[in-house]
Amino acid sequence: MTTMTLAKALNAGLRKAMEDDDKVLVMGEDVGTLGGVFRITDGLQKDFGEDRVIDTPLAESGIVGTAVGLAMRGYRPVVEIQFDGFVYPAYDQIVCQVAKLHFRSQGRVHVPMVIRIPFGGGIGAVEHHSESPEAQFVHTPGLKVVACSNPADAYAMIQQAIHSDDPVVFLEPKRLYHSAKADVDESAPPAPLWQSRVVRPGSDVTLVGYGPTVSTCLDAATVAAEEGRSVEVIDLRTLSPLDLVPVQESVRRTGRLVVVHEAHVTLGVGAEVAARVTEECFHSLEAPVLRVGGYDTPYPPARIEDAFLPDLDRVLDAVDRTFAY
Amino acid sequence: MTTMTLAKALNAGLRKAMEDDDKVLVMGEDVGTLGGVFRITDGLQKDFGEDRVIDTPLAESGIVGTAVGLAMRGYRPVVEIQFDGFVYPAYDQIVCQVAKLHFRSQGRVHVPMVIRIPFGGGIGAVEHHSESPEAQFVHTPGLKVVACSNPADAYAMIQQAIHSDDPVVFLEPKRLYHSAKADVDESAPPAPLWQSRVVRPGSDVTLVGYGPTVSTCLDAATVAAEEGRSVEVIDLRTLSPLDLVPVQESVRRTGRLVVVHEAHVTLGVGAEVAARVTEECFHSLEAPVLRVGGYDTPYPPARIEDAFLPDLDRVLDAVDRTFAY
Amino acid sequence: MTDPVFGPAPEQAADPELVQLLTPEGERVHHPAFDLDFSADQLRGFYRDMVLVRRLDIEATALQRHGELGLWAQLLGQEAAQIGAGRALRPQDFVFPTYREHGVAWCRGVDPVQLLGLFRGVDQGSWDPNEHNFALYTIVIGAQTLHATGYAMGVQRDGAVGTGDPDRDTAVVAHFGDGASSQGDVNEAFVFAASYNAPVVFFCQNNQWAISEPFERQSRIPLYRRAHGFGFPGVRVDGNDVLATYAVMQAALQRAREGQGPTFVEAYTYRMGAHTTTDDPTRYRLSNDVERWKLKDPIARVEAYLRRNGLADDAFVAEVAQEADVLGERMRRECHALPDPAPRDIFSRVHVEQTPELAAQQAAYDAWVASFEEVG
Amino acid sequence: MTDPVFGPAPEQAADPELVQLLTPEGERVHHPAFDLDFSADQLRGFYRDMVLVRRLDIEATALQRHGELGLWAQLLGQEAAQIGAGRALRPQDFVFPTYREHGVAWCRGVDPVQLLGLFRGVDQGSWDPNEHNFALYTIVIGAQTLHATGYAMGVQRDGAVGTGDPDRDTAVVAHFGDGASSQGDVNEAFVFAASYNAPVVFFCQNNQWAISEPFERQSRIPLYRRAHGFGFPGVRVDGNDVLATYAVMQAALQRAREGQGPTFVEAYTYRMGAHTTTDDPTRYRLSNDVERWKLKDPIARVEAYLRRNGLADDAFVAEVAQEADVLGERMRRECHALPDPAPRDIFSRVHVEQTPELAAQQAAYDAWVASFEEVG
Ligand SMILES: Cc1ncc(C[n+]2csc(CCOP(=O)(O)OP(=O)(O)O)c2C)c(N)n1
Ligand SMILES: Cc1ncc(C[n+]2csc(CCOP(=O)(O)OP(=O)(O)O)c2C)c(N)n1
Ligand SMILES: [Mg+2]
Ligand SMILES: [Mg+2]
Repeated sequence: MTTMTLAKALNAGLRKAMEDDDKVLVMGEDVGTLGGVFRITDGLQKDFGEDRVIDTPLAESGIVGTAVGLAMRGYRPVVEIQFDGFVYPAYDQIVCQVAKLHFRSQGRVHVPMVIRIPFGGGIGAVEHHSESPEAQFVHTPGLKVVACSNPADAYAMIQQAIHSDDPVVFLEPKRLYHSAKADVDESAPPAPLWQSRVVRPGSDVTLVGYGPTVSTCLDAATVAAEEGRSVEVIDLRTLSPLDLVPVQESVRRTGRLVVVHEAHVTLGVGAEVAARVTEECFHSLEAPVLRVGGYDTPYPPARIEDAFLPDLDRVLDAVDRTFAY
Repeated sequence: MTTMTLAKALNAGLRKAMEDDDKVLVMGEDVGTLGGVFRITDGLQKDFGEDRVIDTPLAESGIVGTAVGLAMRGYRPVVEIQFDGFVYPAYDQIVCQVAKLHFRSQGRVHVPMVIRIPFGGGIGAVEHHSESPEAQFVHTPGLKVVACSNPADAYAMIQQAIHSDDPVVFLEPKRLYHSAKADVDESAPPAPLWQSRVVRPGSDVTLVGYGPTVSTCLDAATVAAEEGRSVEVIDLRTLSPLDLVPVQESVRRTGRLVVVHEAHVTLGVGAEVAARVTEECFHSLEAPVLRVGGYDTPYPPARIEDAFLPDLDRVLDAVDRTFAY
Repeated sequence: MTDPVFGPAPEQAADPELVQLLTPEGERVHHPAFDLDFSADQLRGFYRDMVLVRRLDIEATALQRHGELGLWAQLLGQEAAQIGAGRALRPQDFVFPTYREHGVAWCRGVDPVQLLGLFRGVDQGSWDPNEHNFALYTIVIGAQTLHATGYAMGVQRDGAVGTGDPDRDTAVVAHFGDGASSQGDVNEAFVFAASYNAPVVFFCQNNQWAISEPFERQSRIPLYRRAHGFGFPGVRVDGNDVLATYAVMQAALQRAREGQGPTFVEAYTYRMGAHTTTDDPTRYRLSNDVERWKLKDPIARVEAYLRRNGLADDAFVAEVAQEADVLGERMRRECHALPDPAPRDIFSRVHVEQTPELAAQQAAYDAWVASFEEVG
Repeated sequence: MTDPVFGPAPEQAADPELVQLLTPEGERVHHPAFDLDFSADQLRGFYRDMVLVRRLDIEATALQRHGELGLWAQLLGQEAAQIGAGRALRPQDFVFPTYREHGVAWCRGVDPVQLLGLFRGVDQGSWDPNEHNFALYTIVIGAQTLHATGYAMGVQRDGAVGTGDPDRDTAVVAHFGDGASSQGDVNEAFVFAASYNAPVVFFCQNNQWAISEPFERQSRIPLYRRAHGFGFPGVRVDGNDVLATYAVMQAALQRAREGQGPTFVEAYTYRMGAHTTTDDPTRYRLSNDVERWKLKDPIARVEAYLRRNGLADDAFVAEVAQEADVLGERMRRECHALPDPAPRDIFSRVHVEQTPELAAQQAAYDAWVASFEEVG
């Protein structure tokens, strides 16, 4: 049992995966000597060498595209995209190549790679450094997409993602890198990667988040409890496949559901959760599924990002509104 | 009044827009001498010259990126992406530059450009030639996204899109280019661009489509009518902004809604329609909103694309299922 | 940067040098840097390869005309470039093709019938890339050049370069066209290959056209010089000369295997056919040009050389023609017999580990199909 | 391809030639192709510009340390490159910067305080690009090089090249860094610029670092040679020499304005500070290197030259220093006063024509804010 920040947990998980399998490579901009701009790969190049921790030229399509080739040669590349907003130059390689190679080859080609993306806002950054691009990957068949929300999950999930024979987009809530600290039991058997999880049980309304919004949901549950409302909170963890089994089970009890993410509301993951849960639990719902997310505007300047991001008040307001139907 | 295919209507609309405003440029791969692989720009270079109808190097990011610069210099570039599956190399320019420049500049910079994308399947093509990438653009604030479904709309909408001071992603149902034929009244006042439209009134259930699926919905309505079911069909036309006013008005009457598109179901536009309509019409809905779309697999080989694409049977089945609740 | 074989990068202003070993008239010429002795068997082999590959191409084109294929991308005119490049490979080398490398596929032992699936619409590539060391065709222009570079970086990590063991040292080939040279991905591949000195050969078939766009739209200087801007050698070879292409590729592949890094080879050739069977080149190019290039036919010059030097006679030529007939007949027969895929299989091929979502979609699909069977 | 001024592309094997007009010691040297006579006023102007711009940079760095800015990208060490490039512009020229071109912004008349907004988080660029012919900063590496090329294509279409009218003929500048040279977009910009012979100058400040990655990771040959691979001239200039940078840029801009097409100018310089204020360069580079580059300081050499030649005295230097103090004081004061944007405005800035959806989100936002006011 070690106390770790989320950043440190990812670092430890990466290290463990590299120790366990010498086919695991880390690559990206500044991941070597510098240890990444967030220090997630700190010390790895020193210990595993330049061949396994690869500082790349400044070109995201090049990074992902060469990682595809490395994967075809039997390696397991773990690619770091420096910030969410810089994944787009690699979009073609991710969506048309990484996602499709297994399918196109009738299962003959495996592309076991992990694309790590620090995502989300709330760190006072300049533009393009606070994006939430996950919906687009969830919409793309052939990719798996997960998001961690706490150090213990981060430690286990990064290893599980690396171990997966399928390509995984791995979302890291950058806002929590250094603020989220927790005891991590490195020897505990990890929860299955492809499952969401109830993180706080409740009976009146269901709140669903992932990545950075899980803690917002938990805070909301605490406040709501003071007002006598019992809120169940679910951490989706996996966005593709989208595990809605616990959500549906919960909604059948509570009849009310609010989904929270930082991505823009329109066609954010909440849209899919709402559509599916409504289809599955139509007669259980007392109110429509409500969504709290970033507005449908570009991410605003940092001084007003708090107004843009879903916060405690907006989540609680949505909870209230589900009781107004 | 002229009888035109959808392809010819687009060609005529482009020609008209170029005649009306000499700042309008057409650019893309093979749009000049060849007139585009679908001949949508046929004859334009001959009549407007190489400076206004620009054959570009083979690089989509380059095409869109230089179009941004041309727009900043006061031009109105109409960019052709040769096939849906080749828009991804330009994704960064579209999502991070085209979509954001107006916002970033506090309204000072205008990027009046149109990105034409032949989209959808059903033409027996090889891979990457039958994609439906619209959801990703709808999820991106700053872009407007429209889809035409018939020659008259095509003729009017392309001109309206070019006339818009905002960037517009213009989706063309390539399957209908040469098969959809209709009388086009070039002098008729066009319907507003940013509105969806009831194309067949009905009272029992609402069917929503856009682009290539509108005709599927109309066919379904005809068959359903024979079975005594009155189906209202709505052509969305505009996906961003998403005009759901006629849909909600319809659903309040019918209580049942099915959305049909070729894009993958998960986080396709149908998810947003379902989430919003459920929120707005919660107490009117007799059944959950159902979605019929491409499965969540990569687009399959052409020989089995008919099984992948939403067809009459699947739409009718979904209609039936809405009556089972 | 000066290379013992490729020499220093030519001056930008100088005329492009075209490496040639066999003239269009079938005369053997010599080149100071790229010269090889070819055995009679080798020469006859090249002839046979090219004739068979041309037949493969003609046959597939005909199959498309008869509605058996949805599309076909012809290689007509590019036989020498592809056979020269393909025959210079060692078994352990790995190739990343575009959609037009039927001749290279042939050299890699991919059955011609297997090439038809993608174009017939029954699959998206039916051979096992690892069995043939030949990746699937890539349609998104340029994407495969990065895969090749990454694969070559893997080869380096495996210690399979510069060991001196001819069965171990491995080169990787990235195929692409003149049009593709404009794509960001291709130029990023140059950056990565140069930065890591990866054992990859960039083999560009400059067939003068990217659909309707002439080569000049993509570059105002000869393409092989692009490499000089990235710090590695580039050379232009007569792509209609199978001997020269073979010789240059052999040298370039050997450089890669020895750990000397990337090379750019521009095979200067001509797309004699349409871009694909849906294209109509009369809209954008002069038949005169095509006629001029006919005089440089890759097969005719080898046949002329073989005959003139008594290395082949009518009997040999007839024998190869006969072999081509057999191949053509088999392609027709087996193409018709290619089975459609089972729609239900698409759900289980998306991932190595199927997701519950797709399992559910598969089950729903099965039930849907069964519902018709019940009715029917 | 041979250019009267830039000459033919240098041999790949040759040593890179560094254009220099003023040595680090402040001695005036001459160059056969790029030489100019500078007036005393011009030289003093360069000095003043560089001192003020350095002060601007130091002040902004301090503002960041005091929590007034979220981030700052320092230009320290790159003053000569930016002032040389900026002062060579004519009013009608148009510039596409990265995020570090504070010196160029200065030359374009953008108020230093306006540069702070992006880094303070109150806006994403506050100046009017069309007022200053200076686009907004671009953070996504390389994207602006395509915008610059497209803008230059627009200039061509406007007939604003090669007319001989000095107030009409227009050049466009694309700024980028050594790291950016690896991006697909930048190389596509080279392709388009060459293909259309667009009036654009690619001005690369090779400051040796892309965050922690040394220049050698991006290219194994001098960067200016990249242009030769695309068929247009490239030249390396001492980026710490304001005279040389000015002279080379003037020539390159003039080429563009005259319709002779694109040029690549590599300003060889050094990032003396951290990448940004959040970076810690001690983790990846030797302080020795930094010390060596200190000897090449861009300002010191101009001051030495001015003093040695009696073109400036203590009074002049003090006067400029005083001006810098005033600037610094004003920046501090006005930075504090920069207002936060109104959240409700984000909904009306997304499009020229607001959508009903955003109007509704704006109304809901207003109601939400009002609900707190009622409560409070
Ligand atoms: C990214 C992308 N854009 C556009 C296309 C459409 N397209 C297919 S082939 C082709 C021309 C390719 O020219 P070249 O690279 O010279 O290869 P060739 O066909 O001549 O062998 C184009 C534009 C594509 N397949 N991928
Ligand atoms: C597409 C993209 N990828 C990554 C980044 C993160 N990033 C910001 S600056 C930088 C290094 C840029 O180096 P260079 O081009 O040499 O310019 P310099 O900062 O030295 O001026 C990186 C990697 C980015 N802004 N955009
Ligand atoms: Mg070609
Ligand atoms: Mg740099």
